[in-house]
Amino acid sequence: MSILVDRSTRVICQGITGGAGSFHTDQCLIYGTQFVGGVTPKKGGMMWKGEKSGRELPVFNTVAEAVRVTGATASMVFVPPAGAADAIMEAADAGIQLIVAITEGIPVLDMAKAKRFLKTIPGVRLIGPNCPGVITPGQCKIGIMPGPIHKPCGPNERGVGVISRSGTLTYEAVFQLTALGLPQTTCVGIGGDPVIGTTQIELLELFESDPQTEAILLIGEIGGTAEEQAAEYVAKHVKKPVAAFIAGQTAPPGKRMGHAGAIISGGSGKAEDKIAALQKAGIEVAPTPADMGTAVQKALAKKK
Amino acid sequence: MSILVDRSTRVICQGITGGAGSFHTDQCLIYGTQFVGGVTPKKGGMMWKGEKSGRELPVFNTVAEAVRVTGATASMVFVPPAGAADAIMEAADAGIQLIVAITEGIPVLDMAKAKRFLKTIPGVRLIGPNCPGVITPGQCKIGIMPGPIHKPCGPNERGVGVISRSGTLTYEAVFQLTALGLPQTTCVGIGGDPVIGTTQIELLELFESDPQTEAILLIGEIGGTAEEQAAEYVAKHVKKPVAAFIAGQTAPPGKRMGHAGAIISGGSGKAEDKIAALQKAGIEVAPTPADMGTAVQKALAKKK
Amino acid sequence: MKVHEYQAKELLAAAGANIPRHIVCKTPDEVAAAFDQLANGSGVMVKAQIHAGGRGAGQLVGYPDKLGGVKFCATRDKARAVAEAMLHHPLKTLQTGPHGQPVRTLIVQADAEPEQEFYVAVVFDRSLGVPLLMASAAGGMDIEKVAHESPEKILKVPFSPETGLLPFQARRMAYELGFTPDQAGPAEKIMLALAKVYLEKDATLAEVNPLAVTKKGEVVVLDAKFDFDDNALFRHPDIAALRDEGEENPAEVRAAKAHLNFIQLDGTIGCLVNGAGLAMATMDIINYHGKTKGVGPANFLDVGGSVTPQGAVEAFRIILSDPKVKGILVNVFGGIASCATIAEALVKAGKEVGFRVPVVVRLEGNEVEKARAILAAAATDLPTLKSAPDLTSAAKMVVELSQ
Amino acid sequence: MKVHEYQAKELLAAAGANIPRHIVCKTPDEVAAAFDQLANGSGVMVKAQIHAGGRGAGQLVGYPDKLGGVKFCATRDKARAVAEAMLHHPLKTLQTGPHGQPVRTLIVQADAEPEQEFYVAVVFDRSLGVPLLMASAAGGMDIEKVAHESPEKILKVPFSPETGLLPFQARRMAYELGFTPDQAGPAEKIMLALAKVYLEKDATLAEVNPLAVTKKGEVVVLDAKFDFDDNALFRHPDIAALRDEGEENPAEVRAAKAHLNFIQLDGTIGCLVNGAGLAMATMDIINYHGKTKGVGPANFLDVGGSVTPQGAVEAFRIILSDPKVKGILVNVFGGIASCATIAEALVKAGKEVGFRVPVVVRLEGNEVEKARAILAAAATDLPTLKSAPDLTSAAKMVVELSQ
Repeated sequence: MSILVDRSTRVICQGITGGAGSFHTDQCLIYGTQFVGGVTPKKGGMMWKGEKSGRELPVFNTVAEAVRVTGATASMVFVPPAGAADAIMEAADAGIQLIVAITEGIPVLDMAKAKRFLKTIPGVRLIGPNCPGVITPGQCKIGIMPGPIHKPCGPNERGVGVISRSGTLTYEAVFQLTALGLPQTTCVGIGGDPVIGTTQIELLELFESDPQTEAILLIGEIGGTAEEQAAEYVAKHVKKPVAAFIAGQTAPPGKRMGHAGAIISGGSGKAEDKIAALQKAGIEVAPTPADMGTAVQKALAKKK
Repeated sequence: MSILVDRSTRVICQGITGGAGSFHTDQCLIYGTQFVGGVTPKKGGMMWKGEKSGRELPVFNTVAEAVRVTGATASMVFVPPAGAADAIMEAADAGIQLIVAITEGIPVLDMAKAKRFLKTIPGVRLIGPNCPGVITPGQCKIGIMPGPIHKPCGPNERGVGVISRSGTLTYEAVFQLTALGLPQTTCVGIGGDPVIGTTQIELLELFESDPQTEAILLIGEIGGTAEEQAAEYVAKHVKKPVAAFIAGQTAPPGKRMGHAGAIISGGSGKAEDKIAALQKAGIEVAPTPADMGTAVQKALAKKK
Repeated sequence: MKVHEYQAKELLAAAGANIPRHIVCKTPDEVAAAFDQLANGSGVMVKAQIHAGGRGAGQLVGYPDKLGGVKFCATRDKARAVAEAMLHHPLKTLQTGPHGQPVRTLIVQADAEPEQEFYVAVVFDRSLGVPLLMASAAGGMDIEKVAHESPEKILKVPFSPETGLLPFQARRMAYELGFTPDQAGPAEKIMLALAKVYLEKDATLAEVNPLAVTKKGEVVVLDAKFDFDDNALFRHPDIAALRDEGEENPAEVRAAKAHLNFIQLDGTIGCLVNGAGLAMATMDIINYHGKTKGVGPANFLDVGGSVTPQGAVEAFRIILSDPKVKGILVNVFGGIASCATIAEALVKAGKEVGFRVPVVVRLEGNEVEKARAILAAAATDLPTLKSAPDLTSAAKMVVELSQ
Repeated sequence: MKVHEYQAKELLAAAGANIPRHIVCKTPDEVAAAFDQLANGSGVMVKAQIHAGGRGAGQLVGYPDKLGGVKFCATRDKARAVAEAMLHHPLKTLQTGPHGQPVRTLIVQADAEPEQEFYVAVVFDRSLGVPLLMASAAGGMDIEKVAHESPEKILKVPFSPETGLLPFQARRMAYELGFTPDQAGPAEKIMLALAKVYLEKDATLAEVNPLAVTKKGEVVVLDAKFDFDDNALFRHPDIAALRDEGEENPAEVRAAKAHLNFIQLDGTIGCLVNGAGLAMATMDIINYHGKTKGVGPANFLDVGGSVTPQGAVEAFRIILSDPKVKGILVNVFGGIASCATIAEALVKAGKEVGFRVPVVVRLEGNEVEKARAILAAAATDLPTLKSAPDLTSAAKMVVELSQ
């Protein structure tokens, strides 16, 4: 078991003929993801070919056509920022159920409107934007994360679910988990923007009810109050062991730390408040980024 | 019993200091409606005085303040067209449950947006705009209809519920009913605009479940397909006798007949289609406007 | 409120749509000069600007040859001659009535001969409560016919009035209509422009028909039509300024100025009614009792909530300015106002205007007895004024008296 | 992206808000001339235009008397003298750092002495996912302090990004803030303008503080502040043109041009990291192991997804341009790219830039062994370059070596 994606997930790439879209579709195919097509307006009808995998995929002008022809249910969005929110809405409108938006740099108000549009369509879920994507190790990778650092769960093995606002920090965490022999069920990069499709709480809920997930690692950062809300949710609804790390303890207020959402403003969004809330909820908080794996071990040990 | 309003309804008038708002608030007070205040921005703090009734009411700058102070649950809107949609949204946002918008001439797109805004607020109902209002004879009149032509139901008496897109045509119908000795439970002018708050179907549902309502009179006109939809609803869900009249049998296509919504366009909205649909649903359709009262009598006779 | 083709096209062009170049002309000389600018070695279209549709298939009234309101002219002289003809003969189309409509404005348009024609429109969907983009690859034809005979050929996309038509909605529509990748971009721009003008200027209908792919491969608005929400003109002075009263019925223009809701019809019985619904119903009852005798309503007239002497005077004058009118039915339901006041207004108006035809009055409501007495008392001064006891007798009486 | 007070006010004025008259000046002479135009028998405010807040309570560095960035001047000579002082001494405020910020632009503003001060702002509410109008009758003060000490004094109205702030929402806010009926109209206009500019120009913060009722009873924007979404500047060339790079940190400006995410901090350890989250975490681990020794991060630097030789060269140059820097920690997680490629890039950059301080490199991921070999092989050429086996030892090592 896993959440969101598995080996049966049928995926298209929106923006497949662009540099990054093409490269990562190729990488995902090599990892074993079941990609079934791509979308680039005005390039419908051509065949895309992966440089390394050598695999070919049909390109469509619209997501609606891609869905009709391929039966895709998931989309990886690499459309450049100016058109990305539109592409996300297009996917939702065409019946795509899981939209994974990798694009960084989408204007906040575009995403605010796109998210409100998505709320009018039942059953659709957006991951990201500005995120590395989603991976169920050994089964399906939709995104830009390095596949080999992940450790799939064995047939009767349980694993760690990872939820993170950051890209490389997630790889760091997964690397540590794998080094400690802890496999992962699903790792979800939720994105570093102020408006994201799926929040920590929604994923905590999914991981809590996924029988294969044994523990959850939550990687947060400064900005907003999502971690405080997640901590409250954990205290009330999550029985599984949870570990966490918050990046940005030394970040100054009023400055955006790379991610559009990573900013302490108006006195809210501080790392110390987040860490206090997480600890109050009984979550094992790693003191440094080098301790994320061991924090999961400690959380597992405590609950046993 | 009645629908929408009764003697306990607490009403304010938005636009109470304007000519029509002031005149009709006074008329409603004389009829016995429980008006508790009025709203006119920039005139908050003054007292309004009815010219004929001599009654005084406090004026507020905002609906929110009026609701807080007076506990009003209904509003009669006389705000001029340019600000009417805004006034309707303000009332809904302030917790008013029943908004009766008399104003004629509100731009269609303003109302489309206002109606969508109202959908986000649970429990609020809009009647109109461009309508004579709502009356439960003998108890509560919110609108511009002449009170004395109505006949209240006696203590154990049942009556006719009236639903109409037109003003004077409703008075004509009520006059006929009263002349025939048929009292009315509630008469609702739903308005002659393309976008109205409450549709025929919603009122058919309310009248069908109101024990005091014995029969329903539906007065429609050309434009749109609301009557066709109402006919379908009656066939499926309404057990009470229903009579109807459709105005505009001789109206040419492509011309707006006074009401913004009364236009045959793109081949739809014709009176003959509406009459056919109503008859197909077993509804007694009056051949001329002079036969509306007798059509109700026939419908009552048929069902007995 | 309707506007001319060239005005509609200019609004669309300002919103990003591609339109063929055109020059607006009032005289044959201007047309000849415009030919020089736009012919480009081939020729130009000369198009009569009237509000009625069906111009291409129409005919200039009194002109000996077959000539409608749209003509390709390969030479400067031909263009001048065609302009001369159009400006001097009313243009009759399916929508103008038998006498046609005088043509006072022409456009000379650069040649844009269509290879393919599409239909695109934005209308308001009353059931959904939102605007709807409608489109069909069967353009250039009568869209109501397409809608009736093969509704599956019409694609529909409702969109939010708050966000407008979204780019992906236009894109999807373009590909579903069968535009090639090269054509899709400009087609999307036309659809987005149409929705933008519709929303920003409060249109009730925005139509491009045909949206053409020309023989040269360009995607253009070949003809366009807008109808604007009269109730929203107060906030669009730019649109209100496009009004061309010369295209409207003079009696209707006059009535609008007196705040009367008036529409001219073909029958012989004038109506004066308070309330739009009752006014329609009054037309209906005249027709009901008159149709076997060939008698029907001459107009729709809603005088509004109350009847004043000035309003009644103007209303009677407008009704009586129609020579077809052989009788008038006044049907007023006196609600809050007293019927007596209304009766007085009618008598006063009658004395001022003079009733050349029978006027049957049906009053009902508040203080109706007093009103009837007033009307009876006026019998000497206004011999054609009759009072009726109820609506049915009133309708029968006016039909009778008009014959 | 921030803009100056006068730019923010002009955007608001264009959207319908009432602002006091002002003239933008670059020299004392221009200020004197502006005095003549605006003093109107009383006097003018001279206001230094820098991006940092707290100008009124600030102090001109090196100026003998107490003088901040905002001064009322009753005479022409006084205005000229104040301008002279402001243009020649950096202005230090709570937000500028100890050396202050040079003042290159002033505004001369017509007198608008406030009787009452309000706070109004539009911010994005991340929990609700929509913009929020925040307002308080406790204006002119530090709003964060108000929010902390008496949150009930701050009124909040979320509004839809599709429709914008609705007129009734502004009206209700105006009355709830206690504006009188006379003042409510202009106050509503200011709030509607604020929300309009926020939405139409993709602001992330739009603030009027104070919104003042002047002694003369006028309702005006007395000071305003905007921050715009950098990601949306591509569609707002008018806003992008307002950028004043002179107000920004030169190293940060330089980094932005090289597509590096760089923020200067107070510590002594430079960081070069791939990924924003890992970059923050790297700062944190330096602080964790260094804080007892007074060692902390000198910067935040995210070089983005991959490390190229050119990117690394520019990154090292920027880090080393800060004289405080006593050591550098390179922390790169090689995901899809090979660590070997990254190591080669670092060595190449090192040779080009020259490392005047210890540079500790922690590489992890794909082909890390090969990378370590490359770094080891470069030891002779780059003696200050050290390879660390893991992140913790890297952090400890760089703290150690920097002392």
